[in-house]
Amino acid sequence: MLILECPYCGVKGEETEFHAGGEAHLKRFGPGSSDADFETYLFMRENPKGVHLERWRHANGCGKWFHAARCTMTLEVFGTYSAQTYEPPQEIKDILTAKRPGWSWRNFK
Amino acid sequence: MSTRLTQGGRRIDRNKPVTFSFNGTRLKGFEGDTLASALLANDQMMMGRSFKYHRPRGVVASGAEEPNALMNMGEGGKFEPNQRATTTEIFDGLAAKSQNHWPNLEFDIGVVNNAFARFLPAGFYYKTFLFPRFAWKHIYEPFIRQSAGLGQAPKARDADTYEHFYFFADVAVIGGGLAGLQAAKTAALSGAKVLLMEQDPHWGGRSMVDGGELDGKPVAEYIAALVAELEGMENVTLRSRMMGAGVYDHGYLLGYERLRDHAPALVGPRHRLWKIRAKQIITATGAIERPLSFAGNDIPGVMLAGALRDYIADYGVSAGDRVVVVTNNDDAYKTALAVKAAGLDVPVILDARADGGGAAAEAARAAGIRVENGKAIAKVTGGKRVKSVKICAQAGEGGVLEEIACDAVAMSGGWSPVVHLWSHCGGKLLWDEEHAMFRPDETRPPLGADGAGFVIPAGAANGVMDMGVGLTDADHAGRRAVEALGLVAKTVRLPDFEQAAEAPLQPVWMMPQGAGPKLRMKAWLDYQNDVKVSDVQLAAREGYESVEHTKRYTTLGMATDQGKLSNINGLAVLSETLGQAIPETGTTTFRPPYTPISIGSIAGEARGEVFQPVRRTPMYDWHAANGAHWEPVGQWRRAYAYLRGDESVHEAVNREILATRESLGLLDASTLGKLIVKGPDAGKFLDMLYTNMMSTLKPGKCRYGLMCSENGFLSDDGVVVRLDEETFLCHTTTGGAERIHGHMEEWLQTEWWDWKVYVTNATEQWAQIGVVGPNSRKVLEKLGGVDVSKEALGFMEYTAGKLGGFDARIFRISFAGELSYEIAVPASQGRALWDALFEAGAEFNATAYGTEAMHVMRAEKGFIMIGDETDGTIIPQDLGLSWAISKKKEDFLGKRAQAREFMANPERWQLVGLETVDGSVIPDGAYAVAEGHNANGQRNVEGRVTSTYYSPTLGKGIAMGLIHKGPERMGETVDFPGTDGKTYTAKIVSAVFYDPEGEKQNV
Amino acid sequence: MSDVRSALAGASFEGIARVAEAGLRGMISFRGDLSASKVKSALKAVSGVEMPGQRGCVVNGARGLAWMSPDEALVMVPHAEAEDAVSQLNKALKGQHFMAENVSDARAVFTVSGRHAREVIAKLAPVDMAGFGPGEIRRTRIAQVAAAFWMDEADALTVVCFRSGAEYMFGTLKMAAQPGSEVGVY
Amino acid sequence: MRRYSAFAVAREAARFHTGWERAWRSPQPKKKYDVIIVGAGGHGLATAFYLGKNFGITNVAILEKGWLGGGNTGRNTTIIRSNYLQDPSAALYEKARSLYETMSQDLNYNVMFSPRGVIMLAQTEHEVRGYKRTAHANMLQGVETRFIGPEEVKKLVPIISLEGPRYPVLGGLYQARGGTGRHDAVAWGYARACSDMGMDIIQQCEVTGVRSSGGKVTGVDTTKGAIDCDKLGLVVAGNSGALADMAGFRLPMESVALQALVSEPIKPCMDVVVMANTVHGYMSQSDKGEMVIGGGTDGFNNYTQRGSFHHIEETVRALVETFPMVSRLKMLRQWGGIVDVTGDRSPVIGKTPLGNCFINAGWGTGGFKAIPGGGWATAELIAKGEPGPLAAEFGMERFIEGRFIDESVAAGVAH
Repeated sequence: MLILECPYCGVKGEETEFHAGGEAHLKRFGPGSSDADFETYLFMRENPKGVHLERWRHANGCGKWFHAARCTMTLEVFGTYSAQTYEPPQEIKDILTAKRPGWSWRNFK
Repeated sequence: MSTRLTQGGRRIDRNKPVTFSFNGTRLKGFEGDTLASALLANDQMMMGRSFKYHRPRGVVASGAEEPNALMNMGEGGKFEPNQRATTTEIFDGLAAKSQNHWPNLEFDIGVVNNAFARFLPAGFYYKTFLFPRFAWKHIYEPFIRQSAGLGQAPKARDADTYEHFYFFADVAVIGGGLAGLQAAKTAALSGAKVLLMEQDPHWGGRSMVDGGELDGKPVAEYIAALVAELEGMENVTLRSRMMGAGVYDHGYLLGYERLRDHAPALVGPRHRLWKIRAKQIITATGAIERPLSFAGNDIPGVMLAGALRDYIADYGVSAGDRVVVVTNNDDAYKTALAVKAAGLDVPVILDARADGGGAAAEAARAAGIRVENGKAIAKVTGGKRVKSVKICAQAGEGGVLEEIACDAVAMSGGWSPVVHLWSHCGGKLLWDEEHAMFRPDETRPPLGADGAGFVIPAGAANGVMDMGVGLTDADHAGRRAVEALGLVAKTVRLPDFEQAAEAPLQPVWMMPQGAGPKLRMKAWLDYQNDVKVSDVQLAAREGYESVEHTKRYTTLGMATDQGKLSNINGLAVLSETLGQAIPETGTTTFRPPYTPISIGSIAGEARGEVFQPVRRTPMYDWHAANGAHWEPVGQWRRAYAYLRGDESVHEAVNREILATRESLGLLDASTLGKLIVKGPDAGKFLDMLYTNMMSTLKPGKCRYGLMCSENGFLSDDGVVVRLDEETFLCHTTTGGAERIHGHMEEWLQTEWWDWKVYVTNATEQWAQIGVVGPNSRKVLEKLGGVDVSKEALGFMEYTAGKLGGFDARIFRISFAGELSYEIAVPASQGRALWDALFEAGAEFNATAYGTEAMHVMRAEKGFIMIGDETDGTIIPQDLGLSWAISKKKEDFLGKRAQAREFMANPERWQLVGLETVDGSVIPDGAYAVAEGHNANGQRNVEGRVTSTYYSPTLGKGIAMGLIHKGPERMGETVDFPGTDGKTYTAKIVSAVFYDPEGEKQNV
Repeated sequence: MSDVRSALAGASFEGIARVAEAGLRGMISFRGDLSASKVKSALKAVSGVEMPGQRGCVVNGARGLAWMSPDEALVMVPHAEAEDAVSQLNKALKGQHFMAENVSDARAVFTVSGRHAREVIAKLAPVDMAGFGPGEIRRTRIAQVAAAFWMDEADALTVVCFRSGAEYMFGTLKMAAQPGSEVGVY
Repeated sequence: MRRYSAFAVAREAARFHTGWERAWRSPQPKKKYDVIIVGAGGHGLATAFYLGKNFGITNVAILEKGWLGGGNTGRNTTIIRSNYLQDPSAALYEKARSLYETMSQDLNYNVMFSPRGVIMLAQTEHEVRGYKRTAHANMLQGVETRFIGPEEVKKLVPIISLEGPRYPVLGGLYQARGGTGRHDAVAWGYARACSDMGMDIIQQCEVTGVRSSGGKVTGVDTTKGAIDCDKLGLVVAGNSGALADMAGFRLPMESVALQALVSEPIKPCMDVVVMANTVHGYMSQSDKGEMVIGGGTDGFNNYTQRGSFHHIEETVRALVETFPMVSRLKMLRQWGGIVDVTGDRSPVIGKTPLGNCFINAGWGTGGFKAIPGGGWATAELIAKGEPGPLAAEFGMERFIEGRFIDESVAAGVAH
C-alpha cells in the first residue's frame, strides 16, 4: 500500500487516494504515423525491474495528474513531479543516480 | 487430571465466577480465564480432533500458537468456527463446541483414518484415487472433503458490526511485553508519537510469568510502573486486545482490535481493524516455544513447558498431577519448579543434553527433582490422555530404559523468535547456530517508501531471550526508531539486572536421535494437519526438496496456526534428511495475518445498505413510492420500469411505451453526464475528443457526437450543446460522466497542457427530465414562461429561461423519436419540477417511464446504445455512423487506430435491423450462424444480435445486430440458433423501425 | 422558486458524535489562475474573504473560499446568491481565461460534531485526524466516495460530497458514529 | 517410472514408505539441448510434456530460477473453466479444460481435477445480456454452458444471498464441467512425466542472458553456466519482460500484483465455484475446507509479490455481500503473485523477433486454467515453428493489426 506525495496539492496520501495511470512519457503518434510507432505508443511497455517512471492521478483529491519515479522491485518512491513535462526533471534524475547508479529508462539515464 | 489449584492465578478473579458451556455441558470458570484454562480447570483435557487422522487432541500451548484447541462458538448470527480456546476470554453464557468429529468428541467415526494412518502418508492422495476417472469427483473427493475441514460453516447473517480506523504514528510498537513497553518508553521520551499494541488483555508478556528482578524488585512491579508511565504520556497510545496482524509496504500496519469478543453483550462494533501508518515499526513480538519430536507427542497431556507454567501462574490451573519435563534447554526447568511449587509432582526431568543444564538444573535438584541428562522420551503412552512415558537415551534408537507413570508431559525444544511481522514485508532472517533459531537479520530489513528500513526487532523477537539483555535491546530499538525519524534519542536509565547464567541449548530435532520409522511415524511436527517426521522425510526422499515443495506436499505449516509450532522443527528434519545446513534449506514465506482475523473486520462498515454507494437522483423517492423496479447502472440506481398493481415488468414497459408514444411520457434523465467545457480552445479540444466537428457548432445549437478511445473503439456518445462562444455542455452516457470527465482532464493535463480549456463535471448540479411524446409541447406550454414552439425552439436547439418558475435549460432533442424536450433544472428544484409536470400533464395521462422503455423506444428508432451496440470492440464505422466522423479533421482520438488493417477491413460486421419472420423476439446475445466449422471445430458465425426487444408499438419483435456485409444484404434472412433449441430466422432490414422519415420528432 | 430541497431534508443522527445534513449551501467551482491579482480580488469580492494558500480554507458563516488545487477554488456564498455570484465573477473577469460554475446543487453537506467527531472521520478517511485543524481543507475519500472536509472549530467538521451520494455518506457516517464505538485516542 | 496406485501405496506402507523413488530427477545441465524451455511453471512444464508426447522431442531442458511450480502455478485460486466469449479463447481454454479431465490418468498423478461447476453471477441487466451472449457463443463453440436463473443459482449455492441491497443476483452463466484442480499437483505431475521422458528439469538455475547471432538464438547464459539450444521457449509468467529484455525485444505487457486469500478450513458448505464480476470477487472451497478467495489486480507495475491491502478489502466486502456467512470466518493467509497483463488482457503464444525463440506469456489472471492448452499450443508452435490453429490468433502481431481478443466485452473478466 503505497504512499505518494502529490506535487500539486502537497498531500502525502495513501494509494487509495490515487489512480495509477501506467507508463509515463509516452509520445503520442497520430494519423500518418507508422504501424510500428503506433503500436509502440499504445502497447509496448518498458515494464522494468527497478526504476520506473509512471503516471498517477490524485483522483480522490485535487484531481491532478503527476509523474512518479518508483522502483518496481522495492516499491521505493524516488520522487514525484509535474505531469507537464517530457522527461523527468534533473532533480529526480539526480536522486535516481544517487540511489540507483547506472540507472536507465528508455532514453533517460 | 487437570484441575484448578487452590491458590495462584494472577489473571483470574476467584470472586467472580463465570458460567459457560462446552459441548452442551455447563461448566464454571472465573473472570480472567481463557476458555482453555477454564476447560483444563474442569479436567477437560481433550479439546478437539486432528484434521486428517481425527486423533484426540488436547491443548498444547497457552496463546496464539495453539494448534489443537479450536472451537465452534456462539449461536445463530454470532456463531463462529475455529475460535482458539487459548485466546478466548470466557464470559457468562459462552457456548463452545469442539470440532472435527462425528458423532461426538469422545467417540468419533473419523478416527478410523488413524487406524489406516500407515496407508495415508504425506501426499498419498496424489498417488491414489486415480481410477475410475469419475470416482474422484463423485466418491473420493466428497469423502475427503467431509473428513477434512474443521469447524462448522456459519449459517446466519452476521449479527455484529465492524469498523476500520486510520491511525498515524511515528513509531508503532507491536507487542506489550517487557521489550515492547521499554522500546515504547524510549521512543516516547524522545518525542515520538507512539502506538503500542498488545494482542493479550494484559501487559507484560512472559516476564509476568517467568519473573526475575529488575532494580532488585520483582519484574511485575517494574512493568506496572512502566505501563502507568506510558499511560500518562500524551504522545503514547496504548491498546490491549489488539494484535499486529500484518506489516505491509510503506509502513502500513494492520492492527486487529477485538472489542467485544470478551463482552458480546455490550453495544458497539465487535472488531476494529486499525489501518496504521507508522514511520517506524518495532516488532517486540516475543518468542514461541518449540515442541520436541518424540513418538506420542500429540497425546492430550503433552504440552509446551512454558504453557504448562502459564496455566499455573496465570490461571491457577495444573495440567496434571505428575508432570514429566523433557527439554534440551534450561528454560523448561522453570516449569518443573513451578509444578513443584504448586504442590504437584515432577517425577523426572529428562534433559536431552549429555551435559545437562546449568544453574537451573542445580535448582531443580535442590528442590528434590530427579534430573536425567542425555535422556529422552522414546514414546508417550496413552490414548485420550497421557498415561506414562518410556525413557530412553537421546543418543540411541529408542531402547526403553524405564517407564514412568505420569499424566502430563512438559516439553521444550527451545524458543523461536516471532519473526512473522518482521518478515511480512520482506525482512530477511539469519540462522543463529548457537541458539538454533532464525532471527531477524538487521542488515536486511523491509524497505519503506524512502528505501530505508522501517522495521526494528526488539527483545525476544530479536533473538534476545534474556530479560535484562532484552531490555537493553528494546531500548536500543527505541533509540534506533527515533533516530530514523531524525529525532535525538534521549538516554533512558535502564534498571539493574543480573543476567541469568544458562547452559547452552542443544538442538534436538528428533527424539531419540536414532528413532526408527515406527517412532518417526508417531512423532508429530504439525499437530493440526497431522504431519509427522516420517512425512517430511518421505517428501525429501521423493524429490520435494525445496522447503516450499515439502510444505505443500505434506501440508506442514499450512493449518490455521500457520506452522507457529512446526515450521522450524519441520525445516530441521528436512535439512537433516537432505544432509544440508538449515539456512541452506531456507524458510517458507511468512504471510499476513499473524493469526487469522475476522473477514467481517476486513469488510468493515461496507455491508448492507452501505456495501457500495448507491447514487440517487433528486426524484429517487418518487420512483420508490411509485413502484420502481430498480436497475443498477454503474453506481446509480435507476427505475427500469414502474409497476402498477400486479402488473409484470414486461407489461409495465409496454404500457409506458404506448403511453409515451400516444401522449406523454416523463423520464428521469438526471444521471446523464453533463460536462462543461470552457475556454478559447474549447472547440479545438472537442474536435480532438469527438469524431465529429464540434468547433463549427453555433451557440444555442445541439449536435450528437461520438467519442472514441485512442485505440479506435467507440467509448461514449451524447449531445453536445454550445452554450456560448466559449462554453460547451457535453452530455455523456450515465456510466460515462466520471470516466469521460477523467478522460478530458487526462488529455488536458498530460498532452495538451498549453491549451486554454477548463472542464467541470456539472452532472449532479442538474436534475434532467425527458418530456416526451406528442403532448410534450402542450405540457410545457401549460407551465409557461418559455416559448417552446417549433419556430422559437427547433429540433436540436437549446434555450434557457423561467419555465413555470423553474430555472430551466431546455434542449429540444429526442432519443425516442417523438416530439420531445429535455428540461434541466438545478437539482434542488428537480423534484418540484417533476411533480409540476405530472400535475400539468395529468390531462395527457403523463406517464413515468423507465430505462427499459427508453431502450425499446430508441431501438424502434434505430439509435445505438453504448454498451449494447458497443462492447469495447466496436468502431463507429461498424454501426453505420460514418456520417458522424469528420473527414475534414486531420486528427482526433482514435483516427489513427481506425486506419489499422483489421479496422479498415471491409469484412467487418455491420449494423442492420433484424426482423424475425414470425414476429418472435430473437434471444439476447444470439449469433447468426454461417456454413461449416473453423479450424478449431467451432461453428462459423456471420453476425450477432446486439439489441433485441418486443416492440409494443409495432406489435412484434425487433432487433439490431452486426452482420457480415449486412447493409449489402437487405432482405436476406439469417439464422440465429437459440440456447432454447429453437432457431430464429430473421430478415435483414433497416434498423429504423419507427417513423423512418422523422415526422414525429420534427413537429 | 420556493420548493428547493437538499438531498436528505436535514436528517440527523446522534451517536458518539452528531451527524447532520447541513442543507443547501451556495458553492461555485472556480477554475483559473489563482495567483492573478484580478482573480484574487474578484474572489474576495464575492466571498468576502482572502484567497487562502495551498489547501487553505477560510469560512465565515455562509461565505468562504477553499483552495482546491493550483487552478481551482471553491467559492462559498448563501445558496440563493450563487447564481448572482457566478454572474458577478463572469463580469469581473470578462476577457480572462477562467471558469465559474454553480455547483451548489451538485453537493451535499454534512456536519459532524461532538467530542468524537474526528474519530468518526478517521474511521472512514485515510487522513491523520490527530494533526488536522481549522484552516485546512482536505480532499480525500470517505469510505468509497470522494469527499472534502474542513474543521470549523475543534470538534466540529463540515463534510462535502456529491449530492447523489448523500444517503451513502449519511449511512457510513452513522455507522462510524454508532453508540459504543468510541476509540478514545484524540 | 514406478506407477502410482492404491496398491503401490499399500505395498510401500509395509516398508514404512522407504521404497518410493524420486518424482523427478535433479540433473546437472548438459551442454546443449534441442529445446530449452525457460520457466518450470505449469505452462513451461506442459509445453515440454507435449513436445515429448505429441512431437517426440525429448532432448529438452526446462530451466527454473527457483523451485518448479513456484510462480503463479502455486499461487493461484485453481479455477478451471472455458466459458469464454471469443472464439480463439474458447478454443484454447476448452482444449485445456478437456485435457484436465483426463490429466490425472494421463500423468498417473492425481491432480484432483474437480469438475464441480463454475457459476459467473449476473448482477445487472447488462451482465445478464453479456452472459446470455456468451452462452450462445459457447453453444456454437462446443463449450457446454448455460444461463441459469436465480432459483437454480440458489439451489447450487445455498449460502448465496440473492437479494443484496445493492446488486440482486439475476442469474448466472453456469459451466457444469468447470471446477478446480490441485495447482501444485499439476506442476508436479507434469514434472514427473517430463523427467520420465528423459527431459532435464534444472531448478535453481536462473537465466542471465540470451545469446543470439544472425537473428537467431544460440543458447542461454545461466547461473549454472552457458547452455546451447536449437530452439528457445520463454514461458516465464511474471518475468516475461525481463527475459524479453535479455533477448532484445519489448512486449505489449506489464507486470502487476494479483492477490488471493484463504479462510480457515470449515466443513463443506459450497460445492461450486462462484465468480461475481460486478462486485469483483470470486470464491470456492478447497478440498481442505478453506474458502479460496480472489479478486482483481493492482494498478501499477510491481515485482514484489505483495499487493496492496485495499484490494483484499474490496474483494472481501464483495464476498461478504454475496455470501453473508463468510463475515464470521477468518482470513488465514493472504498472498500475491505477479501476472503479466497484455494490452487486450489475452495471452500471447507466438513468435518473437528472434526466429527460433517463442513465447508463451501474458496470461494475466487466467493462466492456471489454461496450462494444458497453453502447453499443447506452445509445443506445437515450437515443434513446427508456426502456430497451429489453437495459437493462430494469439500472436503479438495482433497489436499491430488492431485484431484484439477482448474478453472483457461480455461483462466477464478473466480469472
